[in-house]
Amino acid sequence: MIEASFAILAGLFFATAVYLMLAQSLIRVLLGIVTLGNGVNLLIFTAGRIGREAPPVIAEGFTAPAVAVANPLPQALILTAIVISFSLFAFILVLAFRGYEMLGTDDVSHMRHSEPRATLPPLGN
Amino acid sequence: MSGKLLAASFFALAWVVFGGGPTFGNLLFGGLLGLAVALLVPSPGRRSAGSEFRLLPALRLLLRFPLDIWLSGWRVAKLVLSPAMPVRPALLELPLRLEGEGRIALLANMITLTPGTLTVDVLGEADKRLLIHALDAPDVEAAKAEIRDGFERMILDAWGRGGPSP
Amino acid sequence: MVILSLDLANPPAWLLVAPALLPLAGAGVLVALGRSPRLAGPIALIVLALALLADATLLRSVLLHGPASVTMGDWPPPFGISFAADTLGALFAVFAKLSAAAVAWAALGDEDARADQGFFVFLLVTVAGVSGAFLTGDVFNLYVWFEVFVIGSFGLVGLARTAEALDGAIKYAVLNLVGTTLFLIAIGLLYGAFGTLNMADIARKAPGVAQAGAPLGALALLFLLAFATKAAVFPLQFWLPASYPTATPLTAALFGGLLTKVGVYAMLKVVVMLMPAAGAEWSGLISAAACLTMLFGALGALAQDDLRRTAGFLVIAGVGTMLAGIATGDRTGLAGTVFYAVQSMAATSALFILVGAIGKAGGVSLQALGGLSHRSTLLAGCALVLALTIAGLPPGSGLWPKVLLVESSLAADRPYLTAAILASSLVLILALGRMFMLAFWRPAPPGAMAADRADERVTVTAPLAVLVSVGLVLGLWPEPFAQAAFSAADGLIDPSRLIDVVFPEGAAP
Amino acid sequence: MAAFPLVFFLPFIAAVFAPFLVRTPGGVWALPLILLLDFGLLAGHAPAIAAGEVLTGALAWAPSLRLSLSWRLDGLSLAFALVIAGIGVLVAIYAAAYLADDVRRGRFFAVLMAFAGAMQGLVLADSFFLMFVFWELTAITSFLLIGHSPWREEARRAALQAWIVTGAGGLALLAGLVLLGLASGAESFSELLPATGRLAETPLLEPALLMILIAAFTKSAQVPFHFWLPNAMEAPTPVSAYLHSATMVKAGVYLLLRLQPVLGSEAGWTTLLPIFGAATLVIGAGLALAQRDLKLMLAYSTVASLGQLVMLAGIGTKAALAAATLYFLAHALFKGALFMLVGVLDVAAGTRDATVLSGWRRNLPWSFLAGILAAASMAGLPLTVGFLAKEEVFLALSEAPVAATALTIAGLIGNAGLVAVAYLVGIRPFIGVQQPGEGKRAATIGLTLGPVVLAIAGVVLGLATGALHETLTTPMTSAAYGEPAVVTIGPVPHLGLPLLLSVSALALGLALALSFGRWREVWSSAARRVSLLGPDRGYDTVLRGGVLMAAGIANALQNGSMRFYLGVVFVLFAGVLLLPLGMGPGWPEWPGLAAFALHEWATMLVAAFGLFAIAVARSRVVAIAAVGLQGFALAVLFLLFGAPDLAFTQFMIEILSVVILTLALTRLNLAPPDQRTSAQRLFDLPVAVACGVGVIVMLLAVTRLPFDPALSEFFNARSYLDAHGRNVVNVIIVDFRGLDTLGEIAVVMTAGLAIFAVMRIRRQMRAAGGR
Amino acid sequence: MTESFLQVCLHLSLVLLGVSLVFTALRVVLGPTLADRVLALDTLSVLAIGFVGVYALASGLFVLFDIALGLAAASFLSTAAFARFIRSRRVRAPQPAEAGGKP
Amino acid sequence: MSTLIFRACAPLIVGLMLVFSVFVLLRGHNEPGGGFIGGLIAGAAFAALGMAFGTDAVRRALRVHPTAIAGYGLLAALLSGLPSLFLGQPFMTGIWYETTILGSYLALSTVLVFDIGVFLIVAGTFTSIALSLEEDGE
Amino acid sequence: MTDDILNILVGVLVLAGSCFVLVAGVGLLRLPDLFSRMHAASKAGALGSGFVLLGVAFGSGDPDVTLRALAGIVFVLVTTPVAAHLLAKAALDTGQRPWAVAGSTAAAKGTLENPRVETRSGP
Ligand code: NA
Ligand code: NA
Repeated sequence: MIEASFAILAGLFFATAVYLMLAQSLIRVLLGIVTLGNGVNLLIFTAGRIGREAPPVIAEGFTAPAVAVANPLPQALILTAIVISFSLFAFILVLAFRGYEMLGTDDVSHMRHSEPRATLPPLGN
Repeated sequence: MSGKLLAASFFALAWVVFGGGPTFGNLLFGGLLGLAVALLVPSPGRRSAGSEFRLLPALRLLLRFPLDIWLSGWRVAKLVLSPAMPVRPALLELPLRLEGEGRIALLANMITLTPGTLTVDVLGEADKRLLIHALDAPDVEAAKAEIRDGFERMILDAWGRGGPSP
Repeated sequence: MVILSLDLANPPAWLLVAPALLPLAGAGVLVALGRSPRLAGPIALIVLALALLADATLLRSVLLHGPASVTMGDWPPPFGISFAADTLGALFAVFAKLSAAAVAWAALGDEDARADQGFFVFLLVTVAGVSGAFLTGDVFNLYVWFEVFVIGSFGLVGLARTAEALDGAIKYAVLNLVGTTLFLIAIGLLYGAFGTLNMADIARKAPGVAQAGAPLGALALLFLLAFATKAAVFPLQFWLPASYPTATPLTAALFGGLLTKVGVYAMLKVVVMLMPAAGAEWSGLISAAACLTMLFGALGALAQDDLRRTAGFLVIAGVGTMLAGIATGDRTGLAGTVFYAVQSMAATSALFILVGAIGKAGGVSLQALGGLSHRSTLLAGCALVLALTIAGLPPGSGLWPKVLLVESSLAADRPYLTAAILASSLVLILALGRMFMLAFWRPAPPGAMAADRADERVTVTAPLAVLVSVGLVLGLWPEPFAQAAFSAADGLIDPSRLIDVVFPEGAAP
Repeated sequence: MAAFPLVFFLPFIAAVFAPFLVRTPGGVWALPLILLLDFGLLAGHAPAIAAGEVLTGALAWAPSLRLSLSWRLDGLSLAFALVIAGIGVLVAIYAAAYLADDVRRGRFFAVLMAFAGAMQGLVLADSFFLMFVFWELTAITSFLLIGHSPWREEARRAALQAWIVTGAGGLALLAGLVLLGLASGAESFSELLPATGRLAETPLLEPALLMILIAAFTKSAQVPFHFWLPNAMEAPTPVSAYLHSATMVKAGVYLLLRLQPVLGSEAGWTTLLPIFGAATLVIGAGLALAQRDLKLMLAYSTVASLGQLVMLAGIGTKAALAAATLYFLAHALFKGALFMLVGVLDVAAGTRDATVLSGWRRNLPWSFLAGILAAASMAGLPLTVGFLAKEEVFLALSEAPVAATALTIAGLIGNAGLVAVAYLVGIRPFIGVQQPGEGKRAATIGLTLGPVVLAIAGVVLGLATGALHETLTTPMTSAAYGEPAVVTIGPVPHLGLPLLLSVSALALGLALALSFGRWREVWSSAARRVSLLGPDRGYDTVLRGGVLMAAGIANALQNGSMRFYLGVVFVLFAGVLLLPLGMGPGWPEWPGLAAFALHEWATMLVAAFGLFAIAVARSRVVAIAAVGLQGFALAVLFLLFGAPDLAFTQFMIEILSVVILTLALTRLNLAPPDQRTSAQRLFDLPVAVACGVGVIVMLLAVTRLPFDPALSEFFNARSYLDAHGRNVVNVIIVDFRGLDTLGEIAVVMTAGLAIFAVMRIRRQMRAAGGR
Repeated sequence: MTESFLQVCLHLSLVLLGVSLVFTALRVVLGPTLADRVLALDTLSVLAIGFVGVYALASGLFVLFDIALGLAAASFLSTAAFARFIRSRRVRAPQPAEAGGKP
Repeated sequence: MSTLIFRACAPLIVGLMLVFSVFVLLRGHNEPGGGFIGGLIAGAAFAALGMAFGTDAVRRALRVHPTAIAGYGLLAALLSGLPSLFLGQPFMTGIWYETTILGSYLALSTVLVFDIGVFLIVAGTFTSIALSLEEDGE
Repeated sequence: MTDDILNILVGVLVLAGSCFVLVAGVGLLRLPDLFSRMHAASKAGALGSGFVLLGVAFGSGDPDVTLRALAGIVFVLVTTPVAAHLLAKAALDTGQRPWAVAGSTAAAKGTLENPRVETRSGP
């Protein structure tokens, strides 16, 4: 079953993505995000069942695919997903780049400016 | 302006090639698209290209070039596959007679495309020189001469020196 | 006028898509025009007003004549993408638009909002995404609309100019991206099991697919995980306290009002409605999460000195309350969740606008604040009503959902859930009471107050007053909204009316 | 009957107009008139109620929330409502005078009127949730009234403390009412009362009872929840007279009396109420005598009185309920009078210190008269309604079915204390040597009217027992008892144990009062030392501790480390994928690999290699380069398995991702090592592997199911014929599911704009010299 | 008969391309300098063009062919971008420390 | 990285890429391609142009800000869905007009307008991203 | 008849192309430094893909594809050298020295922007 091996590959993608996203450097987290996106696309492609069929293109002179064709729907979904995750990745990349410049580091553990050691509120009335 | 028109017609041709043959639709649309792309793309002074163009040398160049690629390609292949890999790289600095940017770029690309030689950069302002890396060139001067009399000569014959672009 | 001559019995196709596409078109126009930030505000407000009108008309049609559906491109469902407006979606859409319009109005007079013409584009895109999510009847299309409002919100947090705001933005972006990716993974697996993406079709096929041995339990849990991240349910709420406080007050006002509610909406639509049996399996887990979220939110709010962070934790406490209704899953509980979500859209946006105003008046640290009641009685009045609303006390609108949720949790024999609801309410009363007393009643420390009256400009007080009065109307005259909430709950428990309207003659796919 | 819903709204109407009335000269007097009208409307129903009728009715408010503006007028609610309205009138007059020159009068009267409306609504409400709404409103208005002068920290502390304690009680009330509703199916008291039979079996009764008791004990300041009441004395005196003695604090007692017919027979009821009541009575009285400030003395004596009422409600016999009814009426009158009296003294003498005030009878003759009569009623002297109450109390205590002696002794001690307080507040300040006090203002008619009227009423009711019982006490006792219960006690004292007990209480009280000066110091310092462990200090420690604990929790979890946040997400992700399958249907069986061609293996190998390379890459530059590999391999896979459009887009996006990655990271100094510590790796690896395995398992579990190709077949069949396109995938994107693409390109446009905005802000800030 | 010759050539080509794919992948990771990796990535695109071409011939689906052109365009841009990245890094960062490093 | 050779060849390379991108766009309905990939290639072309001649040259050549192009693209996509609404059909119902003029088959449709909208957005956005990143590089 | 010749031609072309790509792959691994490897790589770019594209041009039997294949060859012939040039210049500018280089005075004197840093990585 082709899906089995693709499942394993998808598993590898996810494992790598998770490992990268837990990294210390924001750059590696970004790479993890790219890997995660690839992994999800492979997952959707596999979920749509895979066979050795031709691309879903109707040949000249036919009004419908003459031969068994690959499932077109997941391909369309993945196309949408690829472009969306690329757009989001591009933004986060630029944000991280801006963050590096402004916070002076890409080390995630040093990036705590948004949540400083919370000061206690007044304890009286 | 003639530069723009030349570019437009070239891109129109490109559209016809992509669009699958010179049908009426392709020609019409190709023309429009070619013009639009030509306007979008800053075409440098192609003006000087046309003035001194001679067909015969250009044809000789067109035939000679693929042959050169094939021969030196074979040479480099033998070199890479031989166990000892007798490689004697050299960095040549070739003073140029050509002046037009287009012509210099053409020469540089032809040198890069023929395996064994790679144009790294164009040095200097007035006295333009090509910095070329040769994979196996025991005799530096011989290598320079081979290019000077080979490709540069052919381009000079076909298109002349070419003035500096406006 | 076109709208008046509308036949509400079967609403025209454009009415179902207008709420989402109008703001999107508005954004397109602003981007195309580009150059004039000054015009961006008014245009955005007009677009939102029109969209709100469409939303209200759609809600009226749904309440009077039941759900409506249209499939894009005139393709037969489930092949094309269907929009299905049921009471739940239409109700959420109206209140979300109301909050967004108020924020846009407030933004007209706000320097950092006007400073960057991107603000109104991102606002419109976010609203378009949220409205699309509420009205779509296709689960992948729901994902797409999620991404639309996510990128809109990215744009807004991207306008960060300080280190804290930028760090908050990065955390918001990475964690929310993971959230929507979890949603996409769940959709991939769902498509693998069901072979369809149309929600009505999924609801129809769920029993059969379950029999075929599909791991619907795991799938439902995966959806819950994804939406829990979007809704900031504990322990997935980390992104919220990092980003809401550091974003500009109006950005936080828009987020507070809309974003977590979309997460809750998705839980209701996808898990409660589409996979009831699978969802019910996890009701124990959900109620535990609800308790933890309520308590974490309330305690978090009590512990902050920075009013902005307090407001962030209050949102989380609200999410826990909404989750309690999903945990019990009965008619009263779901109605409680819907009612709470709807009223908290207005209340939370008002809260952040208020915090923004207080920030301009005397800063956001409770240690340094004081004497605001002398400065502006309107602000003090709004603050008090908001505190009562969020703590779930009369005359605020937060009371009725709390009553419903207490009823539902006790009827479902879940005393610990009731205890959590009541305990978090008590902590909220303590937190909000302290906040109000320290900021408004305590005499102002010398020189703490800003000289200029930026906090009292009409573009701050007017939208604030409108949102607070929405809360008062819901509090004093809850009947129509309670009825809508119950009809939304009925629609979730028995989606057959929705299925019939999407597949009129019960057409087989 | 149309008059009735109006009664609900009258005080609120007054509240709305109060700020304007106060500003217009003489307008303030309209407020007591409105309450008087309210009182009249209610009194109009007295004959019908006396005849045993029960008036109920409702206005629809929110039927789907089981909420209606419904009322139930019977002896109990009428008596309470009359007290609320009656004393309200006098307090309004008194407040108009007392706060004549207070700049925030408008706000004060608006809230006071709102309180009156809420309190009246509470006692008249029939629907459970309506009562709950009014209950919470009284807590909120009390918060605002106590915080009338918020610049003082003690006032703020008292206001919040009162709101928290009574608020907690309110929440318990909600739970209790819902539980009662669930147990009986009733939505209102009218439906609940007849349903007593069905209540017995349900397990919900105990929790319901517990919740109701918490609500009552917090609202009616029973020990240990009593500490908020004395602190509430921070409020202006009219508020103390009205809310914190006559009305609001009685709400808990009302709740108990209202539910007595239903819950009275429960074991929890008959044991807890007497115990808490008696304890509160004795402790309240004791603490009262430890005070120097007359107002605090009255506050603690009110705590004691509330204890007595709770105790009587606990006993539940006809006599006990009659005693409770009488004492409720008597207390309302004499305590209201004494509080206002103390206000007058405060205004006239500038102090409320019991040990200083003396000889004010000449300056304040009318106040002295009121003091004597009120003190007499409080002490239970004959000819006053207090005497009737005292007799019934001791009768009830002596005949109590359980622990009669203990209760009687407690009653004796408690009441003795109250007698002492009566003397110390009502009599002592007026007798003895007149000393010069630098009073602020003369005691105007407005100030003295209230105390005098109430004091006289105490005597009038004490004498006209026939009319009193017929109109007020019998109907109220019957309502509380659940069956008709006639109250007959006459004004003439008759020999018997109750008389003996009340005389001894009187004697003991007088002895204490006269020797007050000698032992007060010792006793109050002892009381102060004990109170250190008391609930009031406890409240502060709980509050501070609560905030510190909350801060601890919030900062520990919300610690700012994105790695921690992502760690939680992925642990849950792995759990969600693995646990349900583990628990549920079990792992999907391994379907076996298909036969792949060499180039297919090579491509998968390269993908795996790329993933491995990026994971172990020591430097980020290597990682960036390696990310291209996995994308490429995936694109080739799509190409090999019939997805050309996908391959095309994946190739392009892959390359452009790498391009943007490099363009953006030009500036970053990627050299410094960022390797994980081995501890981090110990966590990251298992989580990553678990997520990977989880995905594999779920994918296998899903792909082994039969696939329904309906959608794909439709797209393949209709793509050319209906949508004019041969490339099915592209047709799906632009036509069949065009809306997805519309959303998608909106994302793309917005992302571009967002990036442009970030870079523009970067340029602006760097131009301005920032970073 | 000659069809089988063509098929053999195509399969052989796929194998050759597969092998060079692995070689190129090795260079991407080995490096040592970033320029080496960019060169390898550029060769990857060329490999992909080869793949597409051969696969199109093998499967008869010339519809795939345009991918090759798109690839050529994109790979050119990526190499140009990397070149710019390498050059500008010199201006800011000294010779990359990992020049001689092994993964 | 603006070098002599690059500047000389860039117009040719970019021109070819733009023509190719329009080709990929127009035939996407029948063969792999379409608005996305076309847009990406066009975006890549302008990015390359930016590298060769600098970002200001590209902005001048485009005459309109790239993000505005994306804005017009979104409006085109939205407008392509409207005509069907006026005909009482659901949003984005395809309306087709097919003829053959002088031997060339011509198919105009709202779906094509939608795909052109997609093309403009992707091209405009990617160009904008590339330019704002390149601008930073100089 | 003509089909057989065509098939053979296409087979040879594709095979040749693949061989040249393989040579490039080997060259990438075996050659000592970046610049020498670039020779191998640019050869793959030009000859390798060129031949395969020629194979497709002849083998497709569809004039449209043939035209596009030829256009592809033109495009590759223009972009490959420019890309090679940009990469080589960038490497040289950032101090990466070709291995064991003879001849060029400029390189020797290090007149380029920065000092000579010998990078030597064995084959
Ligand atoms: Na060469
Ligand atoms: Na939110």
